[in-house]
Amino acid sequence: MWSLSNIASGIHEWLSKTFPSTVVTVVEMVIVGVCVISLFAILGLVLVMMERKVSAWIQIRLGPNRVGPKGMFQSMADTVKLLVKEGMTPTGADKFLFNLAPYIAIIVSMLLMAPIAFAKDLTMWNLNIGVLYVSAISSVSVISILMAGWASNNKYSLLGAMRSGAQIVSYELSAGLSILCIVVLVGSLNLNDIIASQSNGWWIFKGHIPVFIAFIIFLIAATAETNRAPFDLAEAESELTAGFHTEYSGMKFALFFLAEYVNVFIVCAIGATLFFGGWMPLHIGHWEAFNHIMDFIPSSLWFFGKIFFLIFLIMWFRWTFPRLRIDQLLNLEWKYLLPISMFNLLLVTAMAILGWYF
Amino acid sequence: MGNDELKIKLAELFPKATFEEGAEWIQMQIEPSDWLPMAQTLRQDASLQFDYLFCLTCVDWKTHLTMVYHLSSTIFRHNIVIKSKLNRSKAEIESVSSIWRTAEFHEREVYEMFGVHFLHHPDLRLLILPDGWEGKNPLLKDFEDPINMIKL
Amino acid sequence: MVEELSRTEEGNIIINVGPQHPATHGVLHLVITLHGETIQKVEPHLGYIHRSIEKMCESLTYRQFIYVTSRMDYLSSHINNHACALCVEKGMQIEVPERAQVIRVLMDELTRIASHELWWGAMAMDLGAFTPFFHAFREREVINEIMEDTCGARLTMNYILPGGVLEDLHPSFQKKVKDFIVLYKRKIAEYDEMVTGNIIFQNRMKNVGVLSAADAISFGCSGPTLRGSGVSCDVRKIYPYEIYNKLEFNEALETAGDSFARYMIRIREMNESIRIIEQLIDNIPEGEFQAKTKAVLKLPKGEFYQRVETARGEFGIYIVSEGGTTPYRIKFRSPGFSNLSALDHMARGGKIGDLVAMMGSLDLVIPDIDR
Amino acid sequence: MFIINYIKEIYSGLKSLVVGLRRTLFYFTHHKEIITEQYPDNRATLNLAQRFKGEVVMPHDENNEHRCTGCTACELACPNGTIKVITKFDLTPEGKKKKAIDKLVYHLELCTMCNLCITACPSDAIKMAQTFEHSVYDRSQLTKVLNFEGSKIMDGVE
Repeated sequence: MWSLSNIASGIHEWLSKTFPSTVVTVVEMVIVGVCVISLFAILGLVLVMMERKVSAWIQIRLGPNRVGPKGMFQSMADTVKLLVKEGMTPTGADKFLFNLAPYIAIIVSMLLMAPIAFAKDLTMWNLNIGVLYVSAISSVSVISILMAGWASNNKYSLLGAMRSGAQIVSYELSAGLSILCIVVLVGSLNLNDIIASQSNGWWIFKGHIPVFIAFIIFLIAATAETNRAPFDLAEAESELTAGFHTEYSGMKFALFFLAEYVNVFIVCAIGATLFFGGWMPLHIGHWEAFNHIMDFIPSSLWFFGKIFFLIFLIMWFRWTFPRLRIDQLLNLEWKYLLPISMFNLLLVTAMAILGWYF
Repeated sequence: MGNDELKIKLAELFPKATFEEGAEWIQMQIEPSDWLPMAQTLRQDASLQFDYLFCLTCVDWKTHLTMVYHLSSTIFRHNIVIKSKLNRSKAEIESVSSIWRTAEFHEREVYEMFGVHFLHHPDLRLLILPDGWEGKNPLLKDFEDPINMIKL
Repeated sequence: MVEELSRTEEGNIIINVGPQHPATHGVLHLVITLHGETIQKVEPHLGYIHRSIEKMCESLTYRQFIYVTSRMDYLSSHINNHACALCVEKGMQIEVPERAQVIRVLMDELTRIASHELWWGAMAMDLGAFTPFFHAFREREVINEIMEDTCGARLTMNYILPGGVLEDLHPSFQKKVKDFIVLYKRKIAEYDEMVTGNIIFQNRMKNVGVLSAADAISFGCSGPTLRGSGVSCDVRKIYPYEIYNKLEFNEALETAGDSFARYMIRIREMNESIRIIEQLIDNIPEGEFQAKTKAVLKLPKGEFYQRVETARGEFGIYIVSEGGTTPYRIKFRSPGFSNLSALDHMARGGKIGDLVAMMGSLDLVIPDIDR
Repeated sequence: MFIINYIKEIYSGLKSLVVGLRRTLFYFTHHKEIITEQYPDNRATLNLAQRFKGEVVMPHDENNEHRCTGCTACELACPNGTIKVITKFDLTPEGKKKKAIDKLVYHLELCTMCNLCITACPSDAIKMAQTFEHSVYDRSQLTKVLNFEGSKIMDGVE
């Protein structure tokens, strides 16, 4: 059957036959790099468009509808605008850090792409500690925000960066704990193993209420970690004008913007992998016929469908809720999410030991 | 308290004040030097309780300035108008911002618009006019600004 | 601000909020002193949109100066105009026909609803929820269309003359207002769903910017700000003008004195305005819509004060007349100016996010403050 | 007791959030509620209110005649000096001198659409038009002469 893994192995075989092994590795790396970068670009365009349409429909507007059919090329036009804009560095700013920060943001989100299984047998890096890797790398993103806020020499930026630091560090805890729930159930940190364990049903269905609670907590923590409303205190438009990226313009701003959307994509990909079975089609117990039909839908479609559903949830939150205050944000984490997720982890552990899941 | 009763009461309390006739509310004319103790009495007297200073302004009569205070009571709902003539060349009056805190802003506005100096005001600076404003106070009748003012 | 000035000795930092800032809804400039995120001091700097309307009015006749006042509190421009017309009528003792009075009150209440709708959307937007802003504009648009039909303009209506109103009601007025009432009652429930009941919103608003009754009175606050602290101060009730003493409506009162109390007052005020409109819309008396006035209006020598209840609070106009065709001196007592003076007192000890919620709940309109 | 309150708090909080989410989902799925007007495209179907105050115009009939006598009532009524009436003296057929307008200059950029000139006009010579697309590239283009070239006063208007 035609599949992505066949294409990949075909290319690999052809390359190994014609070139020495070093060249093969280099060429393959270049191919992967190009693929990731083009995925980035496409994701940026699609997600910006999606955000604009979702917000427009919720706000009883039409949204972009002028550039191209139904406004499909609006985000292209925006990209061109951002590219030709002057990238300014304010006087008094720490020039090196100021220019470095957006690249760190984008590099972090690129690194996060590595262990994700996009389709059946399509992983850039089949890492046996995939979950640990993701939660470790994602906390690096706070450095870029702190760097941007500090280097801008702007008090709004600094405040935004400080808020973001406190926020990301604390929400990592509950995100980690809710991820642990699944790890406990599966017994592996490898994302591919986690997906394989869901071949007879997704964890969100198999795991009863505790996994559902873990999913809700993961969703909240993921929203907070990506600095999306209602947790967008680092940007907080009505309070800090634009928070840590107040002074950024042009392409450097675009990189932050892109990094935000790619981060959203990645946390949703992780969420889909952990709770919704990654690329695994919807399988229900022993209904062989039903499961067989579901298998006909390509695995990458399943995966992207789940991701975009989760992204829609996060966008839906953004356009419905007001923003929290900084102390309430920390209260929510330390007084509500953390105790609940710890207790929940206990429940899940008990469940895993006793085998009370399908 | 009706206007008449109020007037009797006020005349009793402030024998030096003179009353003007023919207006909707009682209008009391006082000396600027009497103003601060009088304001305290107006605010604190149990049957007066003028706790709401809703309008504080100044009128330039070319020969003199008149401070106008509109006071009202949120308990008894009676209103009075206090007026005080100020010397145009040396306009000074005690600040009442310690009694009615809203006066702080209103007095700053009058200070920059009319040049009235409020003694013992906590923070008498320009509020509306740009920092470093030089020249006459804009709401005085002899203020001229040939650039920005359009005469029709 | 120069680097040396931006840092105080205690390690506090000074931040300029405004004159261009998303939360100030105009050109308000606040210099706030922060300790970490906690506000130590708020110092308003005004004057960015000061046009000296008071001075301008001294050279305009009593018919002309009314139109300048629309530009102060542009969201309740009709009520401002109303105050001016009332003051001139009081001075000249013009008897306004009953139909004109009813029309004016109807328009006042519609303006009040429109103003509160905009405030509601802006309030939610200040707190980070963008959607309500657009939803509020949907209802406000209906009112604007009603205004456009009758007055010929949407924001600065210029509909009032001393002695009555400019034109009679448009034939479609009654039907459109009734349609609006039906629409409004359906949509107000959605407002509660989206914003009022929301736990995040309530936490952001409750116990934020608490103003005790004594402080609120001392700061000369008025309107929803004073009523939120539990002091009855509705000019329509206490010093009734036009036909308000014949109407049945409640004065919205809350006792908490925080931002949420002020929010609830405005929401309830909208409902009361709808009640007033419902009472009047079927009972508009027939007759003249304008009293006969002289071609040249001359106020007798003296001083006249008139106050009305705008959407933001008590708006007062003080005219000193020398008997001529133009006023000798005019003073506008704008509600926003006094309400703003309480901001420093309220904001101390709060967070930056609280400042935004407080400014939203004060419903500041900057041209009204600067005049 | 503490635990029960804690759970109740979480439940009521989540419920309020879900209520809000349901409302926004309703609007997300019901595109009939969209109220956007695509302005420059809907020019043909645009309905302006009859009384909309867009600019002051002077109606002329088919003989290029208007009703303005040049009495300057509008000029006096205007709060911002928007209207300037420039008069001249015409010779009537009887040989008398008669005052008439040479130009009625209207500064649209100063106008606040207060309608006072219209109410002041004794002969209904001017009225408000419903046009509203007034933007031009040069401020001087906003200064208009309301009476047409070579127009006369209508017979019978005093």
